[in-house]
Amino acid sequence: MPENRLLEVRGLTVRFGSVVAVKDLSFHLDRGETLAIVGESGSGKSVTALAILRLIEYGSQGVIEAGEILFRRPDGSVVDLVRQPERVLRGIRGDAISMIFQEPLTSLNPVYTVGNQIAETLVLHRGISWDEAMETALEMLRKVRIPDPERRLRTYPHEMSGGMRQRVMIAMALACRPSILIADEPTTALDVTIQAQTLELMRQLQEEFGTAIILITHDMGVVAETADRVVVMCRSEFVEEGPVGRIFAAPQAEYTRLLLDAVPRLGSLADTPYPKPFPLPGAEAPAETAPPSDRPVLEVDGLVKRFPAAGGQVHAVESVSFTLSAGETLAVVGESGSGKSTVANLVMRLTEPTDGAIRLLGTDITGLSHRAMKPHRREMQMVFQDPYASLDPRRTVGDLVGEPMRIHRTESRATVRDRVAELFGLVGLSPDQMRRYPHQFSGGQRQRLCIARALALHPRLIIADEAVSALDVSIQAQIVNLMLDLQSRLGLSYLFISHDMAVVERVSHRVAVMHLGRIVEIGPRREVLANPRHSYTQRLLSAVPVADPAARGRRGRSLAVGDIPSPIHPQGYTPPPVRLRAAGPGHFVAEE
Amino acid sequence: MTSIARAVLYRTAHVLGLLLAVLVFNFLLIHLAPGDPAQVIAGDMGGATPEVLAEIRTRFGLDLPLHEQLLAYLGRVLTGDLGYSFYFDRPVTALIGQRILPTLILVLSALVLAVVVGTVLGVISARWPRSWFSHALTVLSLAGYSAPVFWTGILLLILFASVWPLFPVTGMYSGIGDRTGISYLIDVAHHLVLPAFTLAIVYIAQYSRLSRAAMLDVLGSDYIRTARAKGLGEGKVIFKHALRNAILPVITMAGLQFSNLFAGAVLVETVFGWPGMGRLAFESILRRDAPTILGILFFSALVVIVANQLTDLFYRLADPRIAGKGSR
Amino acid sequence: MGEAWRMFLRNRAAVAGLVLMVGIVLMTLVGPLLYPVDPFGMVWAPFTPPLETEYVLGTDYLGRDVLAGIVHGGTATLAVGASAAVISIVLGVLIGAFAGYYGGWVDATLMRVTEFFQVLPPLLLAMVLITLFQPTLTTIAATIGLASWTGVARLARAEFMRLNQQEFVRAARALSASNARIMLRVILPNALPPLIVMAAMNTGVAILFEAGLSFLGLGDPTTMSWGFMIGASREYILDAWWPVTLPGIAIFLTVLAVSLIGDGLNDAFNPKLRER
Amino acid sequence: EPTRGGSIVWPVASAPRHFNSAVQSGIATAMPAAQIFASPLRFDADWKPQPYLAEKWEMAPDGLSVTLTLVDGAKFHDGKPVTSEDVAFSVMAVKENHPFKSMLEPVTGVDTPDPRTAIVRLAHPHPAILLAMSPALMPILPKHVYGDGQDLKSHPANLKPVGSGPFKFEEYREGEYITLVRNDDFFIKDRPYLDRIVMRIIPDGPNRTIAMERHEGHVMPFEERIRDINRMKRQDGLVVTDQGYAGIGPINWLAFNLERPPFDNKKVRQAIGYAIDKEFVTKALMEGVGVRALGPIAPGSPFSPKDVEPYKLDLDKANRLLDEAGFPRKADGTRFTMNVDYIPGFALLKTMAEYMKPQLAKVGIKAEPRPSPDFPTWASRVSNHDFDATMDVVFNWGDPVIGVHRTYLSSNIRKGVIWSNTQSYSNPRVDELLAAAGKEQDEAKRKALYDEFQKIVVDDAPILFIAVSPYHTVFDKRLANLPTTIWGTASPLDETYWAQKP
Ligand SMILES: Nc1ncnc2c1ncn2[C@@H]1O[C@H](COP(=O)(O)OP(=O)(O)OP(=O)(O)O)[C@@H](O)[C@H]1O
Ligand SMILES: Nc1ncnc2c1ncn2[C@@H]1O[C@H](COP(=O)(O)OP(=O)(O)OP(=O)(O)O)[C@@H](O)[C@H]1O
Ligand SMILES: [Mg+2]
Ligand SMILES: [Mg+2]
Repeated sequence: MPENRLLEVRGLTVRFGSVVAVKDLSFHLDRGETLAIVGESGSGKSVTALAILRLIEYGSQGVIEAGEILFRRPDGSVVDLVRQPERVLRGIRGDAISMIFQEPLTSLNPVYTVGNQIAETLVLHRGISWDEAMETALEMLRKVRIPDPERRLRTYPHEMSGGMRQRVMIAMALACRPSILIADEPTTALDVTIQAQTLELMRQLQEEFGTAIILITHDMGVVAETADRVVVMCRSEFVEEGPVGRIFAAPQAEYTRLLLDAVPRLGSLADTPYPKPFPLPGAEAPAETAPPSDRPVLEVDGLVKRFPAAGGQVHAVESVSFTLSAGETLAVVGESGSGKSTVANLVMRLTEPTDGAIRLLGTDITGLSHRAMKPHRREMQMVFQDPYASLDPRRTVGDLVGEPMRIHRTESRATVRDRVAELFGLVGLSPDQMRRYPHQFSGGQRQRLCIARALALHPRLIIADEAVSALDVSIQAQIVNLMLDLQSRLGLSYLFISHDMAVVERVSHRVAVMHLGRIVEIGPRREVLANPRHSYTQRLLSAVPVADPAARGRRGRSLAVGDIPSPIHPQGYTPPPVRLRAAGPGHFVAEE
Repeated sequence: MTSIARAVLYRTAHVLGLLLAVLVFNFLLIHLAPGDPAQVIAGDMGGATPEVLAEIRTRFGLDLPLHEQLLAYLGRVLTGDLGYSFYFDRPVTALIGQRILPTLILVLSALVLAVVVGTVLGVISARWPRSWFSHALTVLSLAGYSAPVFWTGILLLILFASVWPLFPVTGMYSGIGDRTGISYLIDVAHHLVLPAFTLAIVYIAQYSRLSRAAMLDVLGSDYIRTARAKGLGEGKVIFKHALRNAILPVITMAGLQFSNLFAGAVLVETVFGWPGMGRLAFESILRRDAPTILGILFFSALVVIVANQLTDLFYRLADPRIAGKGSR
Repeated sequence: MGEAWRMFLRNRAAVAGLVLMVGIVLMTLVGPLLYPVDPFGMVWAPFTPPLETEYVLGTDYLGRDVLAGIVHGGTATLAVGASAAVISIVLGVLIGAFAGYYGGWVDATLMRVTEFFQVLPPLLLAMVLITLFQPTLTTIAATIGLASWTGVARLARAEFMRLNQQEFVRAARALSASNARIMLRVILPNALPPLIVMAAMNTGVAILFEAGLSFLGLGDPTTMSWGFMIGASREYILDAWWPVTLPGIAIFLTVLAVSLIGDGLNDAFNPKLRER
Repeated sequence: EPTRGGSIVWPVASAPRHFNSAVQSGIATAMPAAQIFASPLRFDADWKPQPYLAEKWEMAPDGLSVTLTLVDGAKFHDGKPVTSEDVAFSVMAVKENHPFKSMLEPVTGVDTPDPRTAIVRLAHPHPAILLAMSPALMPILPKHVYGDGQDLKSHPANLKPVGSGPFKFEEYREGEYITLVRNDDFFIKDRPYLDRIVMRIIPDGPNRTIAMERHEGHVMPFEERIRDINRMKRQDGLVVTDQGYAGIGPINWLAFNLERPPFDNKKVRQAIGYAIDKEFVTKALMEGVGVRALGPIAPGSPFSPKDVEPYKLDLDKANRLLDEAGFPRKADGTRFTMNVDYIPGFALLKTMAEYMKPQLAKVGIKAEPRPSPDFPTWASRVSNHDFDATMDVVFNWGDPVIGVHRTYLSSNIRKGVIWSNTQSYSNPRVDELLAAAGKEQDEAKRKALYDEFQKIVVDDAPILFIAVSPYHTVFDKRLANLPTTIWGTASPLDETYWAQKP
């Protein structure tokens, strides 16, 4: 093994019962470099990571069937981790090789303080006293730039935000200055701005400590921004390997190319004000969709929503106003907790507004009773984020898609079936699948079912709350294309809620940026994305990883440690009024 | 500070509200039961003499309007008067006062036994979920759960008091010998073994299942993976990281089931002649001694409420996530 | 459901429980016709041990046939157990569903009521109610039901709350489905699996409960039941084990069968296990 | 050679309400009270009075007074001397408060010429007056404690009794035990021999049996569970005896409610008498230890009937009588339906009541045992004459005047009072005979009166006498001088000692 090689995996095969999760995988890692392992969900990335530390053997019955994992210890000796006894492995775990996981909330033990959990590793591997370990832990918290580290040392994980928890995980993993850090989707659960900060932090610490990183992710943007080399996996198998530049510029495997094509790239639609489907192989050349009319379908005026909370009220939505025309898509973007879903629920009248008015096709529906609301519900429908959770698992899909017609009695008993079949065809499903149950469909197919159900009553408006966020990129592209197709065919309006800027760019005519319950910027998509005026929008956009290694380092990243300010205010707090000023035609920005 | 004070105040009000509800419920029961309330109260007297009935009527003001009676009743309870047992010819409070301690000893030792043994068994079987031990425990816990407690008690009694006379048959003390010091405690403990174990069996079964499931859950969680990735040994992983999380549902369950445990004591005390409230309940049932039974019901509710509050506190200590929040 | 049923049938212990339960139910339904010996009648010399005469399970202190007691006594035990379980489930689901679905003050109020019943030790509550009212099969079943619905209510509430947040419920609401439709057609079917498991467990608990009451002498005195047999013959246990032990085994097996079924259902409904 | 020292544990089935046997009947109170309180006299196994607190007693020739001379130096447990004042107080206390009204009914007053002499005055001769001075019936209460004007039935001292008997009350823990300790100042020198008596309350029969078998208990009276009695008889370390119940005289019987048809018809009652197989009851149900009861007065009493066998099993005769009485069998083979009540808590009574069902079915009577959930319910039903027939156990309490008359006198038909003439039986000749026997001093004449009385009652059959309750006492074999007099363990255990230390 070359002198600067830390890890060499050869012919690794991992099996869970009858499932082969990783098959004959080989790769290596050199000192100080960052290796990304990419691939779709279920391709075996996490299993590979766990296999290196031999953690698959616990609980589940994973076994390493074949292969070796050679590791150079800090003292220079090389060991095959596959053949080491538990005792030796325990000495390596957390010391020479450490790991961080995707879910920062569930990866920290909820019943121990943060300090305790960091110090534990140090006491274990460094053999130092508890007090000294706490000192070091404090030092580490400072290094990962946690504000007020003395106090944070004594807090419990649940008292921290997701971003902070992930920093704690990093502090814990780096406490013993490992030679390898394995990071399994370390930023997937985080908002883009936090994600950017976290990646930047890891990069800096890597420089400082000289740690080699194995980064597992499915986000090509993150790969492009951070990796030196890339290993691509597909269905448990190795696909290709190479320097990041080459992989992006000249992918050799067909699979890699498909993967890269499906990745939405922010800025790729700067030339048109209209949405545009993804170019997908086998599909016709993507056509631009028709321009929208200016007939308003939805008008929202001064919408306010507050929830009671411990210590006051959550100001979830503050004076939100916008209009949406027929055939138009308004995208609402913003970070987690900024109030996007609340707006959707308010518009759908699933939540009662605290104040404000909602006009649907000219009718004020704000105060309507459940019964009076019923006819209006036919005009607008919703598609939810989680295709797995939004279909009742106990009923056949035909029944589910037909349900709106039964509730609203828009079709006779006999014609419901035909209409369901028609809807199936519309979303690209075969009508003979009607008698199946939701769990017999894939995620993408389920989302099609949800769309079919939403279309059942011939609505004019569809609210899509993170409708594609849970899907793999290739599936995501298909669904987006379907939505655009339906829009041009049926003249639908979409209120498209997402945190993914690149997807937003593909689908929307206009964009509204929400922050702390307010719309801070709203305007034509091209204007807002290319020419953001509000500082928050700018921050948001700069944080979006760009799936292009060549563009790496072009944008300066702040390492600001601040979390989103809390939307919780004491009872009786009056928020400052939102004043929008025009920044261009149809482009408005909140005053700062 | 003020928030703590408010929490305490809230909790106290909550507890008092519950107790008040139990009292009103008791009161209504006497009045809703078929027949003359005076007869119900006299209950045990059989052909209660007119004098006794008259005395009850004046004593309980049964000729007053209902709401005044209720107020008077609540007033009496405030002064510690839970009524008078005409059968035992003694105030109910005095009767219960003598019996509460043995019951608490029995119930608490059974609870501790159940939680400790149940958790240990559950943890062992969760650690090796495919071992014969785990399978055996699953079967045994179902069996322990399915046998009627009084029946198990009778069989254990015959087995361990008559066939193999290892434990005393009945009661709480052997009667001879001094009633202070270590030998006395040993005597009581010796008498406690069979009843406490009998009462605990069902709960050992339940808690072992519960803690097994919780432990399996916890062992599959991300933070256990984190702990292992740190290089911690199995002991630390299980006992420091997993156990404290896995025991939370057991605590919750123990709190919720305290009242069942208390009720189970009635049967166990009856079988083993344990001189507690449960047997008093049984005896007063035989005599249709309504004031005593209602007193016992009230007292048990009180104990259960206190126990629930303690469990809650315990839970808060064990789980920092709910520490700051209001009452469950 | 079909899936769950297949899972259930693959679970050997659960199937054994089901077979046992069917056997017991058949025995209590058909047994009295096939074996029409009066369980209260004195048929032979008292204290005849099992297997010595035509009365294969022997006789009790009065010369009553133990087998007749077991065959005829199961009816009361099972009927009370099942109807008490039904009462507790219906009551618990109703209260829990409303609390979980509507939340807010409805929830607060209903949960207070639940809490109230929770602090009253169930057996004691049942004893009080039966003391004040008369012990008949109906009052006993009602009392047991009344004393054991709180667990169901908590579970139903949690399930309704959880499901109420699910997207498919919000989807139904977005379609203008009425509250009744959502509760009955959308949430309830999805909340059923844990409730069915609980119903099975509650049946076991209710059977044990009935046995306990009969043992204490609070059963219906005109009806033979297993708990009654144990309570009546307990005095003679030292010399005649069978009139106590055999009905105990009957209770034990019945509850075991119910528990096995409940356990099997629990596993069958558990999606984590299903994927294996 | 009696030796001093040691304790005994005495398992008892039920807890006493209190210890004052002057106001409370029943053995639960009588047993501890007989240890705590001394009484004027005690009786040997032959019904002969023996000196106790009274060293001498003298019945006036006209039978209208009894003069008692108290022993010298008797003291209460609090150190105060026992005087004739206390005797006078106690006699009147019993007369006024004890449930057995006829027991001291003729007493008009007690004279106390000097501290050691008490003269009990009677309105008419009272053959049972000496028996009424037994430990179980007449505790001598300290006047300075109980004479404070409070109601004796609820006197606080009832639970902290002060007597002059061989043992002092030490502690009573409700539902657990009663402890009595040796009275070092007992007026009989060197007695008692035991240091301590612990009465453990063990309600469950098997538990009591196990306790005896394991020698955790040493004295167990009033045991009627035949199986366990036979089992303990086979144990080496135990002595099982049926001695000591002659005074109690417990009879199991089936009593009818004569107010209710068809039981107002003598033939129906007799028919039922012929239908019951007493043989089966004593041999099979009572496993051979049963003794037939032949009339109202229990065997063991000098007045009990001998050499008769009323109502031998005869189903044909029973059927004939019922036909004659006008209750022919209906189409379904039955004649009429009746309920059979029984006192709850007595295994044997329940067994017998349950036995009636299949047995009477043989003569076409549908007899349904009607259980009572508890004693008060039963007592309320029977004392309010709301029953058809009931299984009962009634004690003779030594002399017929005390325990027998109450059930047959037409003057004692008193609704609401249990163990009165709840049958509503009324026969003028019986009233006459009982009145005469209650005054008759001459034993032989008295016996003749009772013989006639019994013949009439047996023939009238308001009550069918079935068996003597098979009470047994179980002792640890190492104990000596066991209390086997007519009052058994309801008398002081001052002579009992450990022959062999446990
Ligand atoms: N404990 C286990 N038991 C059985 N199969 C498992 C287990 N863990 C993983 N697998 C299987 O191994 C395969 C690879 O899973 P892995 O978690 O490595 O995917 P991944 O690439 O990390 O996907 P994702 O992006 O969704 O995290 C999957 O098919 C999965 O079903
Ligand atoms: N039912 C509720 N009760 C109390 N607070 C709520 C409720 N629903 C939402 N909130 C709060 O309102 C704020 C806005 O929530 P919302 O779900 O609209 O955010 P979002 O932008 O959709 O976030 P995400 O991207 O995470 O879905 C958050 O602080 C949230 O905690
Ligand atoms: Mg993964
Ligand atoms: Mg949202």
